[in-house]
Amino acid sequence: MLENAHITSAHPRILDVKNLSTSFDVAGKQLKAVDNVSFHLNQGEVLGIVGESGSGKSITLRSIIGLSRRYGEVTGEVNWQGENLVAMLERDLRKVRGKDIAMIFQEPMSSLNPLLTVGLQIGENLVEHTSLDKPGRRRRSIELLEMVGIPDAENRLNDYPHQFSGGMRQRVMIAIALASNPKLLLADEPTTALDVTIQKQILKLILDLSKDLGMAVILVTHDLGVAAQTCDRLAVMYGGKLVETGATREVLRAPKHRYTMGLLQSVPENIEPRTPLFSLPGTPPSLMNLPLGCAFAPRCAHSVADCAEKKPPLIGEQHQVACFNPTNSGEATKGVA
Amino acid sequence: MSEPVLQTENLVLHFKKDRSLLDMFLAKSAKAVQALNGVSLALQKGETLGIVGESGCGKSTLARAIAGLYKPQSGDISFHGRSTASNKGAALREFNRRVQMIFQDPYSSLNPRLRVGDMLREALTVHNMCPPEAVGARIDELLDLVRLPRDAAEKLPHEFSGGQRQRIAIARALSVEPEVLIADELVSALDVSVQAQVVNLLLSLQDELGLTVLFVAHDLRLVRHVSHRVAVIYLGSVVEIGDAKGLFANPKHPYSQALLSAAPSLNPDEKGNEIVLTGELPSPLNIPSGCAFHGRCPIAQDICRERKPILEGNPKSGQVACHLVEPTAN
Amino acid sequence: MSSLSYFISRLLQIIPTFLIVMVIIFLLVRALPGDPAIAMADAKATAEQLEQIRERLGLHEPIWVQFAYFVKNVFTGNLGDSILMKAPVTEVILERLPASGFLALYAVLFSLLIAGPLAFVAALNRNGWIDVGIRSVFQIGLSTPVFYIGLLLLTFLAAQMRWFPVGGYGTTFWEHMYHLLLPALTVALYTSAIIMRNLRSSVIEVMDAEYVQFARAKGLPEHVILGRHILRNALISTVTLLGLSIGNLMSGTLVTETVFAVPGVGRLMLDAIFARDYPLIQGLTLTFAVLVSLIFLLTDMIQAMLDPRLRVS
Amino acid sequence: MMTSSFSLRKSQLFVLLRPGFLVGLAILLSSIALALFPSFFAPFDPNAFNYSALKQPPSAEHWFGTDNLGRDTFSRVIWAYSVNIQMAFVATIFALIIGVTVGSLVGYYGGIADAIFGRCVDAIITFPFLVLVIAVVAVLGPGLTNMYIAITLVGWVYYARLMRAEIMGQLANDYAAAGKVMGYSDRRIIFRHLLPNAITPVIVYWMTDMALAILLGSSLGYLGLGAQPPQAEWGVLIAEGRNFITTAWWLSLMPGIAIVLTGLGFSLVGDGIADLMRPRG
Amino acid sequence: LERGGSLTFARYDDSTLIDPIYADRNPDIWMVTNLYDTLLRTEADGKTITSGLAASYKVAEDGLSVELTLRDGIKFSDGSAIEGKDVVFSLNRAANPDLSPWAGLLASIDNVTSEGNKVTIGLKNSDPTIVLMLATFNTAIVSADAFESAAGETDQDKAKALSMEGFVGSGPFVMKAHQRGSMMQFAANSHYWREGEDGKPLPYIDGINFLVIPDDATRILKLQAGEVDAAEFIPFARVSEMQADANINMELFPSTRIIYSPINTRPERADGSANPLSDLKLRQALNYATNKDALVQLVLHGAGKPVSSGLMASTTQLATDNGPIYQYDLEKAKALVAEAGAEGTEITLTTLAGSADDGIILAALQQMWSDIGIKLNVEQVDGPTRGAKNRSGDFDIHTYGWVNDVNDPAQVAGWLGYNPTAKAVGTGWNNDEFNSLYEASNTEMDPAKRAEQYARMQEIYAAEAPLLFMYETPFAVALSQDIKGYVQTPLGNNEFATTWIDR
Ligand SMILES: Nc1ncnc2c1ncn2[C@@H]1O[C@H](COP(=O)(O)OP(=O)(O)OP(=O)(O)O)[C@@H](O)[C@H]1O
Ligand SMILES: Nc1ncnc2c1ncn2[C@@H]1O[C@H](COP(=O)(O)OP(=O)(O)OP(=O)(O)O)[C@@H](O)[C@H]1O
Ligand SMILES: [Mg+2]
Ligand SMILES: [Mg+2]
Repeated sequence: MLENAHITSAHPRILDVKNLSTSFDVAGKQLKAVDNVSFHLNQGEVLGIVGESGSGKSITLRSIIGLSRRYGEVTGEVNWQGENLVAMLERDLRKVRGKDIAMIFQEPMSSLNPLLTVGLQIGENLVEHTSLDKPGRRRRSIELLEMVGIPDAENRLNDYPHQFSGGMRQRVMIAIALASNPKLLLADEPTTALDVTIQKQILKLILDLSKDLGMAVILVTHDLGVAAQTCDRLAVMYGGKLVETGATREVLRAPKHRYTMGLLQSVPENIEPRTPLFSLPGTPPSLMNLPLGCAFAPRCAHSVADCAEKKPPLIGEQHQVACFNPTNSGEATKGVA
Repeated sequence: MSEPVLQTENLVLHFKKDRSLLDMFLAKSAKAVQALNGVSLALQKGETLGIVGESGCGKSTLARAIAGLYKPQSGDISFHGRSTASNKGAALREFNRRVQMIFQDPYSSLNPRLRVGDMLREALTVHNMCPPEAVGARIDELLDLVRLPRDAAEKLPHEFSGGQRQRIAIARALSVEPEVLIADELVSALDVSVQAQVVNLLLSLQDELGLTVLFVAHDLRLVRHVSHRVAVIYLGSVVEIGDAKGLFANPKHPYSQALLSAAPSLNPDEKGNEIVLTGELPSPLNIPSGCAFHGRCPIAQDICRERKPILEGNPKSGQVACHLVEPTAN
Repeated sequence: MSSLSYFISRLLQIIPTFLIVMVIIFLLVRALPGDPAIAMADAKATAEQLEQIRERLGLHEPIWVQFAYFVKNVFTGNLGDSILMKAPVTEVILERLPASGFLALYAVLFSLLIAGPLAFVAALNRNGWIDVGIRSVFQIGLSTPVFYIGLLLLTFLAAQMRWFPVGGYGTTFWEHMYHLLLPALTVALYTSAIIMRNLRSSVIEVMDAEYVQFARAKGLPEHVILGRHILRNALISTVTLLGLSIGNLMSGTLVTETVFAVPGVGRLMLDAIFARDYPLIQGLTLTFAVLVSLIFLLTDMIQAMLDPRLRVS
Repeated sequence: MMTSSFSLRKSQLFVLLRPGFLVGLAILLSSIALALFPSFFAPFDPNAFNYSALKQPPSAEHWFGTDNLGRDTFSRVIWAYSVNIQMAFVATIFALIIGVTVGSLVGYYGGIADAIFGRCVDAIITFPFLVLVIAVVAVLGPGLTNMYIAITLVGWVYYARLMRAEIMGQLANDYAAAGKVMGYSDRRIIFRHLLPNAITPVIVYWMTDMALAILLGSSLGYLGLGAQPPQAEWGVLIAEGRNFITTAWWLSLMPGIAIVLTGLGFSLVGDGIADLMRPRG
Repeated sequence: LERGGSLTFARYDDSTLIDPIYADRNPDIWMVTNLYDTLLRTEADGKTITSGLAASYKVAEDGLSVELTLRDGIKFSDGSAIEGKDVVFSLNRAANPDLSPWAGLLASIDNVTSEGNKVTIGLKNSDPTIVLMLATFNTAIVSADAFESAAGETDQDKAKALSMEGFVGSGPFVMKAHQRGSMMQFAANSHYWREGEDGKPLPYIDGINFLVIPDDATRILKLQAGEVDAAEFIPFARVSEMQADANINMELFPSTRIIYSPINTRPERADGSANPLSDLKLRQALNYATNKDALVQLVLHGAGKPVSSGLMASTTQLATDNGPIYQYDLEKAKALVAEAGAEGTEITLTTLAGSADDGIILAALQQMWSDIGIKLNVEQVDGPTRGAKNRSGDFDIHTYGWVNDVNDPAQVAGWLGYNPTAKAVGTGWNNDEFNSLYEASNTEMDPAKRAEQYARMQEIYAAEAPLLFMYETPFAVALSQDIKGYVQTPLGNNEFATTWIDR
């Protein structure tokens, strides 16, 4: 609590997302991938978004910098330094993208253009967003690659993505994202494809930059361990909606939403080996036909009358939850020693 | 100790890369991905052996080689003491029936155009697992066993969730009443809560049917939870093997230590005690001489560069392949 | 080094292909019914004359001896004399090759000029009425016989409007350009339809690729995204297709050359087959095989130039 | 058999209702009807000369006019449907069957067979398709049957190539490996498991190929190697009519329209099938 | 009459090698006399002999030698004089069976000698055709010196080399350029001896551009677009359209071309089964049941006529006019079929694939013959196959065409009726009387007797009906209105010497 309060007051708020919704037209039907999501972010803060696959995490990030509007309809506000990105023209958005707000994509293997050298792909960012001359851009590119820990960076500028391993590609992408010293980094599962030892290196790098340069980060992951180790605050998504937000420690130690709690309980930690694990019943809902009320209600053992009819609003101060019947602090929780 | 159900001895498996005509003219030898470099393991009846290691270290290759999908260059796999290398035709099919495998990606291992019922019926009839008139009942029974609704028989794979698909794969594997189940990353494609369902199912089935399980995964928490014993693999070689509890509590090999410490804790306050490995993962096309890990090892010495360490120690409590640590049992 | 060795190993691959080609040609030509001697001597020759001709052609030898001669001759560059043309096959082919080559290149150029921009327009308006319109028009080009299109163009644009010459080839470069415009257009209507379809779908595929989205996320201007990120990637499969359809292009020129009176190898091929001109058929098919192999090689090289992933050996 | 039935998701069925697909289907079905019962639709005997009505322009009696021998063009175009639709199917169906079988086997087993196959394919696609077909027709003698044989002999390669690639793509999915692990025979795995999954693009290609076969047949007709006069065939009709392109335009235009329409039908249906099959659940 | 200007002529096929003895395809043969002149010439009717390079000729009483006197001051195109040695060289070359495919036509020649401007041809036996042969392309005169100095080993190589560069000829034109398959250029030979109506040497025009345009429709379009001045081989279907065009002069030159169908008369078919067509009555019935006028209408659109001699076109020397033979008579046909007991017989017509004419003939014959209860099947083959089938007798009936190459009927009679050479055009028909008449006529020096022999041969041939007799066709050439004086002879020779352009 105290630590978060400190961050909030010491660092100005730089991003304010209000009622962000994104829906796609799939086979004539509306698919609401992001549903009325609101959150904010301060300078230098790391916000984690966790949730099951398909819950809308990536689309949320893409909607923030206007990449979703080509494919679907985006409504709501994304306030960035006094301007609403959702309403901004593509032409103006281009100046924000890549410069102030950078993004790392989920798929390191397919997010780099296979036909262009790594040097060029970093360089084209610098051409667009800096006033560096050619040698200057080259120097900066080398510096960036070194920063993300690519050995022998100078000689690798002319290499193509396929000549790098998955982990190195991920790092190249981070280097590109960091090229113009963004104020906000949207990192979409930067480590899923990697094994644990390399994952560790990458997360450390992002955290260091955030602390050193005051860069704000939204880190999407579905690994609770990663979230625990990296994020200041945590937001939990389910069925396109935010169901819980709060300081990481609070959320993990005393989850309020039944879904968050279920997630934590499923992790085989602090449990006798070869004994049954806790498992949420049912399956995640299809975004195509969400239930009328709370999307989690069909799987929830503690649903109340309202749950089936009304969508619970996200309420609370620092630790918010969207639930008509949240866990009370007396209920036994698990997950964190 | 009783005779192991399944045993591998010094398995070596290299994937040869295609040689171009030019290379042939220049008499260049083909490059090879050295996926397995002498793996020896033994599975006892009813036991779960966990296999962990980084992505690309050869876990799936090992699993597939055991299931007979790949032919090892050397080494031997024996089932109930009989080598499987010479299996052909009916014998091979019979071996395959008794040693079943479940694949890393549940969806891709199911024929997308085959209804679940037909899939199971095919398995039952090809191997004459039960009289034709009993097939229907047996299908229902299998669906019950993996806790799928009976109407699942009428559906196609894409109509199921990931966890359900994995259960279909399990049902199919169980339909032929195998003795050994090779589970290659059974749950890594699944969400946490679905993971839990499938793991629970596996545990209960194993108890009910007395299955022997090879559990391949890279989620360390999961492996610790389900395995009796665990083997750690690095670049196609077993570097440490031992009792699950002991190995997790006190890993001996520097690589095991790094791997275990890298698993992020759920406790935000537990930070900073990990061993950070330096250097890049060597390419499996070009495995370093001596101990393959020496380039990244924080305690490497000259000897590590020169000689490849072998697994030493008591097979019961734990073995480790490192020049610098004592394989003393704990 | 790596692209050189790639080139060499691709070149080596042609050898076995070429051997098979030779066997096919040899057998096919021998299998043609009708006696080349009869074809050669016309109906009026006497039996002795025919025997004489057969001897001259080496047709009295056993088949494997003929094949051995054939292989030997191919490698010594001696393809014999054309029965029809009464001249060395190599000479005849070399005379006719430029017109066909000119026509084929011209047609490819046309196809690209027509198909390229329209494919982009169609892809960017996917399933809109512009897209449907463009695709329908190309569909007509795709399903109309080449000789019919050619004849329509000739009748209306050349004979009636007198905008273009009625067939022929001309002597200077600019005359070639002028004379071959309609034939090239005729062939291009067909090939561009194929290229358009392919390019359109690759553009659509590439347009939504993660790396294009990532390029957008970098804040790059649209023309950089279209030109550098989308076009290049979409071209890769189109280049392959272009290489593969060279054979079909040649088929198209075969009929087109007849309609437009272009003195090319396509027409020569027809004449040769109808006249059972063994040496000429052999020479022509071999030439085709070499040319097409070289074109495959070329498209492979272009592809390797475009796609670095193909360059590693 | 159940394994080869296309399983559609309900959400995919809307593709069927797309106007393009519907139009294509309508064209194809009516073409087939015309091909099967030409005598029912054609008002005149397609081969009956009528010296008193040579080269008559379209009229109420002769919808598409008459030709230089006084034959009714409309009836000839209708009768040509049987030949041309037959051409589309027969010229391609055996290529499809052979190609699919060879492609499946080669794609599945790989190795030497694959290497030999690869070289053969290279060698065959090195020839211009038409040239090869012409040569084969020349060997076998002109006429429809031999034309079908020729197109099949050359055309199966394209199917086999496609099928091989598809099978190899399907092999990346583990269900084939799963079949092996289940102890199934190779034949079962290839033909019951892989083939139904791999065949969709081949079917789509088939649709295009049928349209191309009509075109090819017409070109061969023009060169005198396909259908033979007086048999009505669109290519032959156009070739016959090209002498009268200015004086009796209907002679070549009407069969031309028939070719374009049918080609359009095939490709629209092909596109529809492709759309139908693309988004896999 | 005007001089000057050049003509552009669209041809259906290109020449390969225009040389008197190597020309063996029509596009070659028909061009020879434009480049090489002959000792004697025929008038435009193709029958009357006049002087050529030789001012006069005389056949010896015993018929065993011919003496010719060369014209004074005649020159080759390079300006060198045409002398006796050139004639000796040319005739020896033409009669040499090792060189010339046409040597058989000159088999009677024993020796050729020259002295001054006199040339004597010694014969082994009397030969009524020899004078006509001297007016035929294969005896055209080439320059002995030019051949001697031409590059190349063999005579054929030299001929090729000559036609490519440094062309030397004796005809009204010289070869200027030749791009195989597309274009050929002739220029006027300024040393040519013949004079035009204006008293100056021929030809009137400065040169000819030949363009090769194989597609009929394109050739016509080219003419209509004004890009060429003339187009040959106009499809008969379009003759009336051309005739209606005010800018176009549609010429139908009489020709020796006949279209006929050999009937297999052997007692057995190639497969060993009995051949119903060996019965003369059935052959006659088929001929009566065929309405040739209708065929002329359908195939030629009226631009032709039914054959009147059976053995040759009416334009051929010694052709007799037997009137329309086997005029359409259904009743007679039916009666003959009944006599032969051939109702319901199935016959196969072998047609040339892709030939529209054959298609029409087939359709028409099917209809016509169904009236007499004969079922006509069809078998389609390509040219070479048809040739092979004809030679081996593996056919019932098929279609063929013929154009005379030489001015004498012996060639066509030998081809169509004389069994020992070509089995009477493959029909297997063998008539002793015909054969001996033919042999006798080949040495018969009395023109009247010879004409009698030929009249009898034609009579026999028509009565025996080894053919389905069909029709003769003209050569259809469309010219623009300002082209005058162009002639295509009945043999097909394109004559440009007297062509002029009305500018
Ligand atoms: N362009 C699109 N058109 C239609 N639906 C889309 C599109 N992009 C995404 N979706 C759908 O939106 C939903 C949310 O997707 P999103 O990628 O945000 O999930 P996620 O939470 O990032 O999942 P993961 O953990 O698997 O990455 C999914 O159901 C997806 O199928
Ligand atoms: N069929 C194959 N051909 C060539 N190389 C292969 C093949 N299969 C695997 N490999 C290579 O062998 C090595 C071991 O692969 P394997 O799939 O066994 O790894 P893994 O441990 O299962 O990894 P992951 O955790 O990512 O599943 C890798 O370098 C891989 O690229
Ligand atoms: Mg995502
Ligand atoms: Mg694996």
